[in-house]
Amino acid sequence: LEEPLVFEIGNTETTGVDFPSPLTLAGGAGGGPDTGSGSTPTADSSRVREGNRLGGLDRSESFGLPGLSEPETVRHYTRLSRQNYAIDCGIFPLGSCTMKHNPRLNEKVARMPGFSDLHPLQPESTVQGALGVIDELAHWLVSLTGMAGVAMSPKAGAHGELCGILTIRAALEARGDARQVILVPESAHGTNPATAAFAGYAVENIPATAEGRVDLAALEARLGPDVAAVMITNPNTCGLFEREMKAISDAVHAAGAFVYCDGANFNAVVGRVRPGDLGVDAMHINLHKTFSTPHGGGGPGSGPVVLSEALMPFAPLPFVRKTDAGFDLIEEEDDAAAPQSFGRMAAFHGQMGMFTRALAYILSHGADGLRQVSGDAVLNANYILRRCEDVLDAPFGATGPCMHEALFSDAGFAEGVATLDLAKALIDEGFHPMTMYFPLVVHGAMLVEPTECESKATLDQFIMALRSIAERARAGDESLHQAPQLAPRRRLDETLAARRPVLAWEG
Amino acid sequence: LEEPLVFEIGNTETTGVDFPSPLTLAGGAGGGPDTGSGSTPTADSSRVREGNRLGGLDRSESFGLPGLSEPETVRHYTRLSRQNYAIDCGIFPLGSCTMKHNPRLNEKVARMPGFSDLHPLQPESTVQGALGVIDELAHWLVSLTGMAGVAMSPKAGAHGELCGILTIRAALEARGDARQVILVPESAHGTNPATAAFAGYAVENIPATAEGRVDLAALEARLGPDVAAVMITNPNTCGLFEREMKAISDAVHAAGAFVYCDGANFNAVVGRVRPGDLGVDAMHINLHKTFSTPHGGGGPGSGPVVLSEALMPFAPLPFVRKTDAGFDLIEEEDDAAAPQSFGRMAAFHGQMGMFTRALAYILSHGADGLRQVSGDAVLNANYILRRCEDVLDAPFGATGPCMHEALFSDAGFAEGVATLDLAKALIDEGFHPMTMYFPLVVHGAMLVEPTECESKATLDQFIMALRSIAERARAGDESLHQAPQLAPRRRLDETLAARRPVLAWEG
Amino acid sequence: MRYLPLTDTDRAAMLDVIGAPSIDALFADVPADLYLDKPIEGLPLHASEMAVERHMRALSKQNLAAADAPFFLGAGAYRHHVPASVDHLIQRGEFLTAYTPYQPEIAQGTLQMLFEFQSQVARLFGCAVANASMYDGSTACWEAITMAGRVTKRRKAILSCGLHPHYVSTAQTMARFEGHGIDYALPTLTAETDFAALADKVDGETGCVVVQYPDILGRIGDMTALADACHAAGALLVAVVTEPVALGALKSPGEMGADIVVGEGQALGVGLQFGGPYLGLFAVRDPRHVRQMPGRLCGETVDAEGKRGFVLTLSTREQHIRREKATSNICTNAGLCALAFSVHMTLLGEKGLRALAAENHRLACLAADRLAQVPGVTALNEAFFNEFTLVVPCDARQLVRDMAGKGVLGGVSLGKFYPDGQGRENSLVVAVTETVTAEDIECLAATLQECLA
Amino acid sequence: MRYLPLTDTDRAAMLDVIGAPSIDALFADVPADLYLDKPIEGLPLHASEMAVERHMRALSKQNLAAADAPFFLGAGAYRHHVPASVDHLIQRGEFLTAYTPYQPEIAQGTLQMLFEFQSQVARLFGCAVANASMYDGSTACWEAITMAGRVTKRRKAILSCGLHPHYVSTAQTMARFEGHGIDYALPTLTAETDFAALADKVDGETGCVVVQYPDILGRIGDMTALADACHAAGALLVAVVTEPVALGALKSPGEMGADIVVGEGQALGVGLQFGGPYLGLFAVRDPRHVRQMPGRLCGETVDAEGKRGFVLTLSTREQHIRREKATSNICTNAGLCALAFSVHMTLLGEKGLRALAAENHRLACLAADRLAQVPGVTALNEAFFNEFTLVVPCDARQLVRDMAGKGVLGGVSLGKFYPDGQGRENSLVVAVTETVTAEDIECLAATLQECLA
Repeated sequence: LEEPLVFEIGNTETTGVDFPSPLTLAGGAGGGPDTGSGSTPTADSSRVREGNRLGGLDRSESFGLPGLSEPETVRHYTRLSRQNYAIDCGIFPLGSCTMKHNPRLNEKVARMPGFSDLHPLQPESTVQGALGVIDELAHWLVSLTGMAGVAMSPKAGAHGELCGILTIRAALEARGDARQVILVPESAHGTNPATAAFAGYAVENIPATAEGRVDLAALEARLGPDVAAVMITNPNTCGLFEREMKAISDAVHAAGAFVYCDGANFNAVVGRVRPGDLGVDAMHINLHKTFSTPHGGGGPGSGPVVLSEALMPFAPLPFVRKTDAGFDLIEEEDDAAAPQSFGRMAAFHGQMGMFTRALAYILSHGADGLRQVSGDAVLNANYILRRCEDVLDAPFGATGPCMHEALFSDAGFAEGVATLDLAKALIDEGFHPMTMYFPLVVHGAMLVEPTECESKATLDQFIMALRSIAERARAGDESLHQAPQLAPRRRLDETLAARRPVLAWEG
Repeated sequence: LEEPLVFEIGNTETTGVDFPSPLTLAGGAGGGPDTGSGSTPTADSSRVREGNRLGGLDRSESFGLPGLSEPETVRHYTRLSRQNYAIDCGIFPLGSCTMKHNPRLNEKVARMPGFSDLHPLQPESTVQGALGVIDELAHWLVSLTGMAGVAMSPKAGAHGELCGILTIRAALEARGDARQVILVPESAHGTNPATAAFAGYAVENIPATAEGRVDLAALEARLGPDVAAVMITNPNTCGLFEREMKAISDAVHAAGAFVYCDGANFNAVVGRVRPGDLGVDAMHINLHKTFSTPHGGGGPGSGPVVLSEALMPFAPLPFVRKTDAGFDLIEEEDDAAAPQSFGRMAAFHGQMGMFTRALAYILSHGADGLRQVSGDAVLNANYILRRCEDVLDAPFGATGPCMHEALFSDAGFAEGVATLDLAKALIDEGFHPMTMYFPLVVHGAMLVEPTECESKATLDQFIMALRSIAERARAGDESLHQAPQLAPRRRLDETLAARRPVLAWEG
Repeated sequence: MRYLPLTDTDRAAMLDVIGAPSIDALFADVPADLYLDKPIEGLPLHASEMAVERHMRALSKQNLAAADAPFFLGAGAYRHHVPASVDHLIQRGEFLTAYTPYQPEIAQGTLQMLFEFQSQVARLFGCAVANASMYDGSTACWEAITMAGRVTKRRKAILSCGLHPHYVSTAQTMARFEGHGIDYALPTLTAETDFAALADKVDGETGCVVVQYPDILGRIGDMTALADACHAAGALLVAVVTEPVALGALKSPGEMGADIVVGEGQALGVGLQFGGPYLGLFAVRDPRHVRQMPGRLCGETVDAEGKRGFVLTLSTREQHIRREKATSNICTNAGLCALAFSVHMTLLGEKGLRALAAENHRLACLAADRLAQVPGVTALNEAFFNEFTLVVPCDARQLVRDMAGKGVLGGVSLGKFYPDGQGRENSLVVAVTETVTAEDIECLAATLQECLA
Repeated sequence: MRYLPLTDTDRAAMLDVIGAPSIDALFADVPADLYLDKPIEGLPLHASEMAVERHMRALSKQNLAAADAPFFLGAGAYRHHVPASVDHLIQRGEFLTAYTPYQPEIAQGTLQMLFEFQSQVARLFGCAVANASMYDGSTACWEAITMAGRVTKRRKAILSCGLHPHYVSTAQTMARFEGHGIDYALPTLTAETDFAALADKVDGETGCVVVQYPDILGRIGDMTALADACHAAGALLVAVVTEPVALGALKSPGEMGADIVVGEGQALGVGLQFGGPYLGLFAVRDPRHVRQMPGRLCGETVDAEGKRGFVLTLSTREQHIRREKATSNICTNAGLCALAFSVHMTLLGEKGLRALAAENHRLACLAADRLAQVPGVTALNEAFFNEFTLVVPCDARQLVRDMAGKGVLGGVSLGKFYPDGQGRENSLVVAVTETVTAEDIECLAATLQECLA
């Protein structure tokens, strides 16, 4: 049975909610449930002026919003959900996306009314526990990264990147330094150059060495008084640790610029090396990657940015300040506590619902557990790398262990067989594919990130499937083009979707 | 991917829970989360005697209980769940089982700590709200049935039947009347005769008329001083209302016996006729059928029994009594409030978790909504009956409207095609089958109960599939024997399972 | 009416197909004088979700939740921490809103879970086979007595004085109607169980002896000799376990020779819930007894393609097939509670269950020592698991109420069960689980001291 | 370490395959002097679920939850009743734990939901196309300004004085860095919106005018003439909706000619959550503007067998393809919040949304009348939806704190945003939704009177 659109099964006369009818309530018969706990005001309980006070702006025409009863609604979304693959269904080895287990305790904690049912503008005296959560999480983030402080309000990783770059720009402006260029490695996430551009910078690429790391010599050669910052991902998007990170930072600092670290891969090293010790000035942390908040099919994210001593004065508003009497929330630009803040990036104080989840995760693992997390994540990736490198080309496999991701290329595939075919064939084996065609620096890249949450038995199953498909790809098995055959849909026509966009129901 | 048994993927060294290690906590480092809210006593906080105090009964040998980490556990059960059909996935038209929507508000309410986190032996002063729930639900049940009172503690429908029959027996014994026989219609649920037998009665059948109802003349002929009670289901298991119920009750009462009504089908008439008005002395109510508590793959149930004035003094313990000061719980047999109670049927006070759900449902629908519930349930069943009776034999279709169930037989199917084949073919169309081979009085019975929770669109889809399969059954389509082909499993060998029972993992 | 999908337009169209003028007309078989043509008077009409939630919340706030007090109640229902993932998983619609798996091809989720549950319970109890669950411990206990009657053809049951008094009452009530003999005496306040005395009572009429382990006073004893005595006399030994966590530390009844082991599974996964729904556990040591067992059984088999699968089996024992000759009138189990128990057991595993039991015992030892220091209080038990009996110099019923008045839920007064003035009412059963903190124990000690002063 | 499946046996076997002596050895690329070979000191070690839950609960209890007080806060975040089924459905693991649907064949659940969400938002806003959501209302507002800049090639934005002050700050901050001009003045306390005045300001440099509807003072106005003025000058009109429930009663911005309609979707399905995560809504009236839109878009297509299916589309606008030339640096949406919004919208339907809006407006009218009776208080608005401004004879910041001290969350003081001593700080914005009871309104009136006395 195919599940129709809600527009096809619902109508504007059906609803899955009830509202008290004033008449019913006035009659008293419908008021039962309200006894003892508050009642809805009735029409005769106060003087209502005639008509409404909508200023003549009544929405008189139907706008065609379909409704369903509650049973139909539950069934519609339950059925839709069953067409999804998710980490709860199996391994989800998307390199650089980090699909790890989302503990259910976190969900429970986030729903405690003392967190979920607070308005962001309540008086500070009524939200001390919530501010305490922000402060406690901040303490962990700062401790784990060895930095001076953290800006908690960015709403996702890319927003955090923007925050970091704006902080850097504010710091440069404060010293009257109008540098115009940001250097980004070829292998960077697309967000890095996009962020730099949005912050008003010109973007230049830094080349990579043959072994997949930043070319220090080339970088040093390019550094100069026009360079505001270097954006580096470490571990990098090839799944390798930047061995010369400290030297890079030193060179950047010597040139008067700042080091921005893309923290997307912090989960590979948490508890084992502190970015602050490597000379990083700013780094965003994707709470969902390192600290297990749910992805939810594409968000919401949360991207706190840890900052060095040099950048802290320029951090955005608002922030929490601990005083003897409790916690204050510094929200105003003219507050004496924030004379140099670059300003506000969004309404309110950040992704509280993600903070509670991340804090519950961090406390559950503790300092010892988080260290084991990075260890197991790296162990799992190396296990996949070594068990597959005889049938799949591992471009940097010879240079040593990888970090939390195993990177393969399509070298060795028969003519006409592509990374895409291998990925779709994995679906038929019951697995979600790895990240395809990223990083761009490797041809037909396949970036496999198992995370620490997979058992050896699952990895062995996955490796067996991957090896068997790789053999077929090398042999030029034509049937790979037909995959997937066992999914809810066969391959979808993305070209058609873009050429003739249908972006809303038009029935 | 097939999901292995937990015994095949787990081991005795893996666990998905953590416990505070006294050593860690004593060191202080692990105590973070406990700050401010209570800490686990540490080894040095009190004098622990050496060793344990298990009296030498330590369980020293491994007993082979496998464990999984939390991610593996979530995945194991998520995958298992996806092999289930459920009301959340589609129509579940099991006649006599009543699969209706389970509102999510009920689940939320049942989990309020003030209900879910109460010990049954807490002092009464600390559980007044819980006793209030029992009292409020009891008030509704009594009002909707027109009876004198209700025994809330039975744990399921069959337990309620037992409660009702024991109450009757206690009432008879109290008047020194040792009647030995209970009369049960041929079409009764199997629980009826089983219950009567367990309560120490001989069971005799009452025949049915050609139009599927109790034969009043035959019943009157059988009544006599040896008959303790008659157990009748109304609406009956053929989906018909017992038109002569009042006459039956009068005859039974005139013979000095009691009328037990199986309330499994009360959902068909709730809000439209009160069993008390029909002369019923005792009736259990399956809270999951009429009042939407979840089935949970086979329970838990809850079977409160409403009782007439004549039976109330003999109701079992415990029960709630309302006083000026609040609610009392009468638990002891020697309590002056219960001099004639027949005793206790189970520990504690009944299925509280189901009471909160049922009450939330009842309050949501209210007296008007419950009446609409029975109306829509009967409307849906008659719609199916009339839309299918030209291709499926409806043995009692000519006698008038049905109640909440449409009953069909296999008359007209080609030789060699059975009700089972039709049912399994429905699975391949994406639907759960109806009840098969019940009631026993109709050959190859198919009992379809759509409930009030299905939309017309869903019914039309279901009817289309049912009609098309019925046509194939009439034509003798051999492929029906192969169904289901699209389910997680093909037909399972039940004979093998019974012949060589494997009831526990033996690996 | 948010749960009803039909619109008035739908209703009219459907009535048209049926050929009836109105929904009321479909109820023509109901005698007109008894038919209610409008909502019952005096009852509220439908209400919004918000209004219902508000009303139920107000009722819930009139209770003192266990989490909001130092909490020490046991006596057949135990408060343990239930991992959040348990509740998440049992709320999967495919589990929550499924029916009994009568169509096994589309119910393998429930069926495999039940097979795993049966296997887990069997191992926990040291038995060969367990069923797919029953209503609760007390009814499972009674079913064990009737099963022993069927196996031995003897209708006398000897109950230990340490059996939970509600279980005793249930058995006495049912026995009276079904014609069984019950031999039972109220407990005396000794440190030891009555197992030795029970062995002496077994005779040729005895169908079974029923013991609880740990018993209502928290006492534990070796039942091996009692099992031997039963077997020598042709009787069965039935063991009742109301606190399954204990078996993470204590030798199982099956290992000691119990023939039928039943229990209350509430402690794992299910929660307190003010007494229900709970989870009856039922297992037998000898697989030959399977056909006399009550309740549902899930068994392994294969499908038409030879794939492993699971079905409900041996249903010829059950009421829907055998009707008045069934082994029980039960036609349901406690499926969702069994799922919760099984998920919790899977999360624990043997390692976790042992750790949980050790933590319970450690804390109980600490508490027993501390409370025995309160003037006037003595601890009865030498051996115990996570629950023990305190003898106090007053009627413990009032003591419990006094402590509740101070916000402390300090235990279960035995006077609630044995109000006979023979001294039993001067005792308090205290349960200590992993949810108890050091502060809680100190608070209980101080409150006890205050109330006894 | 309950989230880690590997056992030490597994680890040893895997290291053996890899050929490494230890896990530490896998980190050989980290300079030895910077490698931490043990847990960071001063931080707690791992803790049980029970301990963590207890700690978090203690923190949560240090807050005053909205449900526990008469509650009247709005100003960009609204408390509505969220049906229980919404939270149930978003916790389905298949939604909760899925990633961005990059493999559409096994992500149709998320994709179809997004397509439905886009369609619902478009209809609510009176627009042709909506995207798959953004971070929140304030960032969506800024994205609309930059999009208008791309469409018109003009970098000046005129902001209404009624725009939410956080949205203004966000735009001012971003504009400073990205080189946009912002024309904005603080609001004056009049009953009418500034739409007419804004129309006069539009000139040939103007890329867009940004208005809020209802605005921060709860005022509403017809924006048709302003839209005409914008279009005449080659500028776009951007409308911001922070309370989407209003559009169940009020004419949509799209109907009145707004070109880009953005909003905060939190009010439906998402809940208060102390400010986040929320839900940015973004729609355009003219489908030709689609290729200048930021954020993800889900589109309909067919699969290899011709079946309808959905994919993310027009991704050449996005950063992972276009890098520094993308329309935005955003690489996520608010998927789970969009799901919650969409489920709530589906439950409501047009009938339910209209009823919900009517109930909000009815209660707000009652409250406005009642509060205006409090001595010293005057109501500013003539027209409003569910939120209005009260002018009070003191600094409302202190008033709000005083009321909180009495357990009443009585509104948002405008002084919090406009502390400039020009009179704006003497006003209080009061929001009244369906969650407010008659008792709450009386309580607020009495508390106001008491605090002002």
